[in-house]
Amino acid sequence: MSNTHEDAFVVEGKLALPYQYFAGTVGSRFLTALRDECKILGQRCEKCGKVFIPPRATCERCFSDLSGAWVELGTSGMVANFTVIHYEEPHHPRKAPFVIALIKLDGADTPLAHVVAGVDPSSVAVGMLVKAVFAENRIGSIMDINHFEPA
Amino acid sequence: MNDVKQELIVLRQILSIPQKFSTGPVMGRFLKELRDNRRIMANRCPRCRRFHLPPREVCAICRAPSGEFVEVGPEGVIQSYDIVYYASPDPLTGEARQAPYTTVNVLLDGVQGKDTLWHLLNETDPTRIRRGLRVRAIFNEQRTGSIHDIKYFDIIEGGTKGAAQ
Amino acid sequence: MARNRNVGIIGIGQTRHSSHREDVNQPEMIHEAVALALEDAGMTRDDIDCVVHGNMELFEMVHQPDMWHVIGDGAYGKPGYRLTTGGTTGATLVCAADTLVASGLYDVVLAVGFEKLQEGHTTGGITNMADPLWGRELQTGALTGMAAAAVIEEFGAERAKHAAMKMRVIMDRHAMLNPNAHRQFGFTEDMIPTMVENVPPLVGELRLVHMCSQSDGACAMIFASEDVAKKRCPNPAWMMDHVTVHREETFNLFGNVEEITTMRYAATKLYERNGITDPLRQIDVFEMYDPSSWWGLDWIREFFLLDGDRHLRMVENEEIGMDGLIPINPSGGVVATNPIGATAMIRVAEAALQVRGAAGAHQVKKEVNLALASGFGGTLWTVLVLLSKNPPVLKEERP
Amino acid sequence: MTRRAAICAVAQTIFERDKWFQRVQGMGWEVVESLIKSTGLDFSEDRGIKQVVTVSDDVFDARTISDSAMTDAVGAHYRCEEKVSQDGAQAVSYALAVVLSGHQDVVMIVGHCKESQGQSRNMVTHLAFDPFFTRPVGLDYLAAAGLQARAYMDKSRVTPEQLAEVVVRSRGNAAKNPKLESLPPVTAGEVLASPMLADPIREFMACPVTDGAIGLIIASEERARELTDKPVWITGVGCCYDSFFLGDRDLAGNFPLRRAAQSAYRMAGIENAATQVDLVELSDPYAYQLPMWAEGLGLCEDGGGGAWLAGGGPDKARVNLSGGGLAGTPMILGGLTRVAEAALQLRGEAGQRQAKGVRRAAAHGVTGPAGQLQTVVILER
Repeated sequence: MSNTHEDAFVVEGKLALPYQYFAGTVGSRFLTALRDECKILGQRCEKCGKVFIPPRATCERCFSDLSGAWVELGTSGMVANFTVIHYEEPHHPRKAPFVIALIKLDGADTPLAHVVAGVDPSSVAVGMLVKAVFAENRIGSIMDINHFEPA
Repeated sequence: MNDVKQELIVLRQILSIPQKFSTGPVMGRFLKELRDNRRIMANRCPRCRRFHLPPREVCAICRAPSGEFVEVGPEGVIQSYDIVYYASPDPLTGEARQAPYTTVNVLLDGVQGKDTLWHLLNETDPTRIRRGLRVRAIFNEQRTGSIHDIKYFDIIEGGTKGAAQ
Repeated sequence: MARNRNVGIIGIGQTRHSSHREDVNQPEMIHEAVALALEDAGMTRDDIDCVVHGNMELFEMVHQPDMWHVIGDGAYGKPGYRLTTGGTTGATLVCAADTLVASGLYDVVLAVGFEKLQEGHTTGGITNMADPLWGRELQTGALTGMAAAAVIEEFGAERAKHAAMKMRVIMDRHAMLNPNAHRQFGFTEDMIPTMVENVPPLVGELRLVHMCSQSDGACAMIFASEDVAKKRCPNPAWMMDHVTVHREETFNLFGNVEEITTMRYAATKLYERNGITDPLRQIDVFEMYDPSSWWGLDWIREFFLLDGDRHLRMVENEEIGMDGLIPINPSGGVVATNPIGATAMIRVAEAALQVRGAAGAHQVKKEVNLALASGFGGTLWTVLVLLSKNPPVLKEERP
Repeated sequence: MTRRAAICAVAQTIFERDKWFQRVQGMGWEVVESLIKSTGLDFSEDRGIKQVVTVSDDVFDARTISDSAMTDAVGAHYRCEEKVSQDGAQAVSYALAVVLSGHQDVVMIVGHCKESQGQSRNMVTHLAFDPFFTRPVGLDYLAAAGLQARAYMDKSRVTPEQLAEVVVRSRGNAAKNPKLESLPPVTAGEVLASPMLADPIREFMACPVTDGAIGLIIASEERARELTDKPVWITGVGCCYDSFFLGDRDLAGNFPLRRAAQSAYRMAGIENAATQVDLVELSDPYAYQLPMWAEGLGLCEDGGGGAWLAGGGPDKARVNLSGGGLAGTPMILGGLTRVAEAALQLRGEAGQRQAKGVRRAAAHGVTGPAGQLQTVVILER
């Protein structure tokens, strides 16, 4: 087949569809607390003895209901891991280079993926202490934390 | 949660990924013929002699690569039609289409068998459309190598009910 | 079909199906069905050896959604498979779970099908099944009036329209008995003449109420090896057989096509293999994937290998009702409830509930020994699943 | 278990950056034509192929029910076709189950992907993340790999220089693989000077965008004996999911791979992979994954990846003589391609890259962000 390339060509097209996603009661509780009170909520699974973030209705390991197991986490924490993003994609929250880090917030056992900014990416390090910088215009999104910056 | 009146967050967006679709040699030949020569080309299975519209790489029935191209149409007979009243999103833009519109399956002159060409009919009045009506492909002046180089099919006024071969 | 060992259905869970589930996200909705299936089987997550997951990505536009959904389906630390075949997905998941248990690789498999159609655009999503160079601008999801046109041509407009609407009314009567059903209208016989004329058309004679719903919902089922099933469940429904028949990429064959439908082809094969010579009498209940009342009406003839107008008469005489000759869709069917990735699984789940005598208000009157379920998807693809009250007798045979 | 199943034939298109001249149907048919030619099989109802397991992805294909595009090309008209929407190694595992279940005695697997079709592969994998908590941050599989790479390199003392050598070796091996569009040979210096993508992953340390199709015939013992004189037996399979949220996971811990490997090894009767497996094909779309998955597969000790690389581990254990994922494999076909390569080695049909005395091989596949789902397949001759 590959000897008949002369008839082949390429057509520009698109895959585009409208979507509406629902955060659900549990996710919405987290997002509205972030938006309205600048509070970061975690959830404690008593059975597993862990405090989780991002929010979830159920502990995936023991299936305990976590929908009401809210605890307030600190708004600062420590960089547990990070990568400096140097490539450009339309889905990026800001222009490269920028830092996506896993940030272990005070009071949480699982780190949260978020953006670290306000610092030269090359000086970000594991163990760096950071604090949340909230967006001025908050809309009920995880990006209501605009980014984390060195504490 | 006993918080009955809790606000529920919703995120609305159009998700879109630009694509470049390959025609391959078989569909490519077909689309180029529409663009350059205003010709509708079917291809045929060398074993069962079935016509494919649009042309296909492989005959589904014989599991064999399809071969020769044959010019068919541009006139034919309506085998089935759908008058669509429901406005669904255009997959290229995510925006709503204009309704109503009519899609037809046309058995083109020269096709032996039951493989029809699927396209638009320039008529949405149900009293004016019926199986067996003769129709003709209307080509766009500006052609790009797309199935929409055929603008639509027009009913041939006074056309007699054609016999499917 | 040859099988290495028997497989029983021992747990079934369905969310309530609805047009809107703003209260849960995708894994949370799935979890509801999983938790109910585990409860039904008297099991915990620890008892599950493998999770099978499926839906259609473009409905919610989540790539490899089984990754995110681990949070809800319980697959953390476990093996899992994701299979998708369009509308037939739910039935394919059943076939896959049967295969995985029968193979001996896993003793207990949890299968989960779901869709959150409210999160995307159903018709737009289906339209993208058409080739990007061919037909994507022509297709309108699964909406077509061609089935209606064919039935009308064969039996005349008046009788055909009445029969299709009667089919719809019977389905609604059944749905009213099913607490999980999404659309429950309370249609009555006397409304048929008005509905035939006045319900808004979508495409040709396919009208709004004829067409399946767009639902949010999930279905989970637990499949176990014969040993486990007998130990853990007093009344498993047993997998007898399944047949999957796909067909070519395009719909473009038209005009008194003599080609045998996938429905008739699959049924013929299934009945031959299982000694079914009189399906209307040997099969006790049928859960059909009826994407519209027109298709549902037309396919009764195909699935039961009938001729002439027998299928129309079955509807007209209510032989498909709860206490009829062959009850069809005691659940209310797909026209009532349609979370697409779960829909074909719900057919099997509902058939299994009938076999187990556990369907509650929509349990059919007669004893159910043999139940049939169908899936529909792709370009008129069919999956048929046959369930039995008694485990099949295994014999060495070539597939 | 009394039944057995074997790989009886392998076929693949050339894997290349941009198959602009072919539709997926054309790619698939190329594979199917080769498989039926080499086995003499057809699609008849009695002794033919009655079940096809396809591997493809609706988002990569920009097509709902991506397998419906393939029905004609894979011979599935009026037959059974089921699509595994995961890494292709899962399709091998599933096809094994189909044969062991007794339902079918011959299964054809055909996978395809055109990564070049969409604007970017990252835009596709971005959509694997949940819409509220991980998409807005900008995550995609490359970014997730960047996070995992840092965690792993810290833990196992793997240096960028060592990863550069992994890339040099991959390209050297790939040059002997006629099924791959060639990538230019590189020096370690050039790898380390290639543009940074997701620190510490540089461009040459990540698999290039690749198009291709690949397939296998898997059959019961009885049929396998008829179809080939070199059956490759599938003697072990295992797979395992990790958690979804990256923060819930020990990214450097190899939890799911260890578990997947344990099941596959147990089934195949392997107690010590380092001594009992003759050859390994693992899915390493990123260079750090070669030593990391080697640890997970038990080829070296936990945390010993750096030392393993320094001691020439990849050559000693005969890992990725094909060039591996880094040499260019569509991501969802990674594991299927590794299985196919291992099968070729066991059949003695690996050409210039053929290793001697290969009796048992392990093949590995990954799906999801930072290897969330891991698959291991054991093959023997």
